[in-house]
Amino acid sequence: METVVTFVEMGGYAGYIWPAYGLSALVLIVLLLASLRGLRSREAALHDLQRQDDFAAVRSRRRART
Amino acid sequence: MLSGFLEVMRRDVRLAVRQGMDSLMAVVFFVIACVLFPLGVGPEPQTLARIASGILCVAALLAAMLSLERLFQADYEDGTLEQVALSPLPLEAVVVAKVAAHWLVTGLPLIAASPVLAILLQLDAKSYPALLAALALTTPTLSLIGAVGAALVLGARRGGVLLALLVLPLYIPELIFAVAAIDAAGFGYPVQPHLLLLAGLLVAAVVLVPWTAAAALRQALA
Amino acid sequence: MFSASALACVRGERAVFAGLSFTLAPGGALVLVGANGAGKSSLLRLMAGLLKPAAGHLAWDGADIADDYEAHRRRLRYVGHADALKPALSVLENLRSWSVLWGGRGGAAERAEAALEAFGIGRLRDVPARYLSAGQRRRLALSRLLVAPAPLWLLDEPRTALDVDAIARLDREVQRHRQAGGLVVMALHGGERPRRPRRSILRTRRRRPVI
Amino acid sequence: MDDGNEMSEAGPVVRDRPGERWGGRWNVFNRYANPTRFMQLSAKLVPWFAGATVLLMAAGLYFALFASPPDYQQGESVRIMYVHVPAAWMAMFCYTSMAVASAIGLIWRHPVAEMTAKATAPIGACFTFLALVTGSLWGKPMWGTWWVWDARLTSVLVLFFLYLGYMALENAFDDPARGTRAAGILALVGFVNVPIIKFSVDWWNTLHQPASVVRMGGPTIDSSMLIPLLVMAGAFTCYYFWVVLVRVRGEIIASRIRGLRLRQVHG
Repeated sequence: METVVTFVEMGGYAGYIWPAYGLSALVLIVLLLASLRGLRSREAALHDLQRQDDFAAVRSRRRART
Repeated sequence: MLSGFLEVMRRDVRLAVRQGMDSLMAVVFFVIACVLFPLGVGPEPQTLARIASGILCVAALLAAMLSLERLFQADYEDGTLEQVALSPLPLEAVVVAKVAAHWLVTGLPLIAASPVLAILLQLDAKSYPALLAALALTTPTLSLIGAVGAALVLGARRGGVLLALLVLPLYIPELIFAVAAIDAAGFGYPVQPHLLLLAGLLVAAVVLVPWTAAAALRQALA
Repeated sequence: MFSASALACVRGERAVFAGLSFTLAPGGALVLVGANGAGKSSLLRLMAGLLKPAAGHLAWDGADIADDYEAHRRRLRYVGHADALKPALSVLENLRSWSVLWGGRGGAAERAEAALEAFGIGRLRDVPARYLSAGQRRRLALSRLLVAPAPLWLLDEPRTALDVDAIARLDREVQRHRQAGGLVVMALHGGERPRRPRRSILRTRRRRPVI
Repeated sequence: MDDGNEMSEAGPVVRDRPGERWGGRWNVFNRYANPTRFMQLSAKLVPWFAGATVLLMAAGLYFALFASPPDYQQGESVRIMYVHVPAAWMAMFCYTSMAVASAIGLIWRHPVAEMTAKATAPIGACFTFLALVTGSLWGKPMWGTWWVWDARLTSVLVLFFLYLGYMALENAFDDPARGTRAAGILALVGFVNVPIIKFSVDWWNTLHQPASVVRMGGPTIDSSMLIPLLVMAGAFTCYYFWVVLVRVRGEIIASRIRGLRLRQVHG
């Protein structure tokens, strides 16, 4: 228990070290998640568009035949 | 070729003279910005004398930057830029001609106004030659670097603010060496090394800027 | 001889046209017709070298213009949508600048005045351009064609805002230019029809060509 | 013309074959760069970089927080160095990659390079921001103040502004291709200027040397500190490649979406 406390206290520098690590983790994780989410949503949007597009292509081909 | 170069320059100067107030605006801004500082930091001569060089250089830099926004904008909007780009004169030469004209109508008045403002700001009398020399070497470089920024923001939304964001970080070396030169003169140190650095930056800008700005203009026209 | 082979143009990320070819001999004219957005202006800007083709080549006497844009610029005059006038300068001052740029200092003012006369605005020479009407501005822009000789004229909807007299003057100058062996490429705007049907017409159309 | 110039008529203008999913741009530049191939390659690489990042980060944190000794002068606060210094390295690294990618994009019109430059900017800006903030958090206990106008801090601050300028210019145009080209030129201009700015700031700093500054990062560094530093730097580098691949994939898909949308509008 005591070792945990001394570890967390960081020789009195806890107020500087933990914010530095915490903020770094926060920024890097947020950037990563934002990038991944951007990719996901674009993939989904592309998927939808391609389906519409294929549908439209099929329809126009069918119309051309009749 | 030379006649075309001079013609572009002469036309810009003539336009600036016809539209008198537009180019005076930079000087007026310079004066007002400098006058605000004593009101902000207090009128004590010692304080002012200490920071006068910095105020003058920062204000001159901002004034030069503000006037640059229109450097290519008007020509871009009215079609002159594409006509000039199609003329036999290389676009690099057009950039130099326009920057030279811009310096004549804004840089020179800034230099001319600076001694008066230096008096108002209690600048040490020993520093005056250094002030003029530093501004004479700095303002052309400011115009040149700014020309790249002005060419890059053509057609952008919020061009003015964007130009400041792009160009001000690039102005830092100019500011540092100009203030260092003026301060060195005030403290009685040699001024020459600072001025040589400013001259070196000017030479580098003269070599690199026309080429870069012309590339930026081409992609703006494409 | 000005020719294009398999020219393609991409604006933004959109293919405007592709696979476009033509050949234009001395004295020839090419009229571009097509709907808005069909790429008439883009084609003219490609021909001027302001845009780079996404594929294909433009060649002058067999040499790709991309090899020497500077030489290409010397042989063309381009009149686009914008008139490229400075309102604060007089009509003659406006034109004299271009006259110097293209033809050198010697006789620049005389050439400019002759060009103004040809388009019927000689009497306006000392009037600041800000007072001109749209048609007069257009005439002034077209006067640039005449300040120094150049074999290739690229005109983007040149008749916009012109009155009957000005159109006649333009047609006369185009005719004179072609008789001297010059080439003209002209875009007409939507409603306009080329007056002589035998002229070569290049329709820039997306998808199917409708001729 | 009336005299009968030969002239072939304009053919069908947009190639409208089913296989071509997205606009003309890719078809035209296929010979230079193939985003499809990049998509395949990056799909394979992403998991590896993700795994490497997690492993190296875990090892780095273990070394940085547990296994390394406190500094004899700075005490435990030296542990901030293990994020601060790698972040500062990455700030430089990202700017360099951005400039190189921009140059490739401008010269060879390589679309993947353009997208890499665009995707790198926010990552570099984040690392620069972290370098500044962790530097400030380290400076408070060491120098007794959150910020000193130290040459390094000032240069990093300027670098941060350069990133902001790049991203602002990139986003300032309605035509994305236009923004990428303009920002690419800016990245190169900035790249040439970074050494000049660094030099000028050093010069300025020697003129205005603040008396109380303890110089950071002494001349020698013990291996017990070097290991966590290098491991963390490796973790950050892998993180960069991971995120940049993800972002470039996103850019490629976005351009496919734009192509499809344009086709909807223009037929």
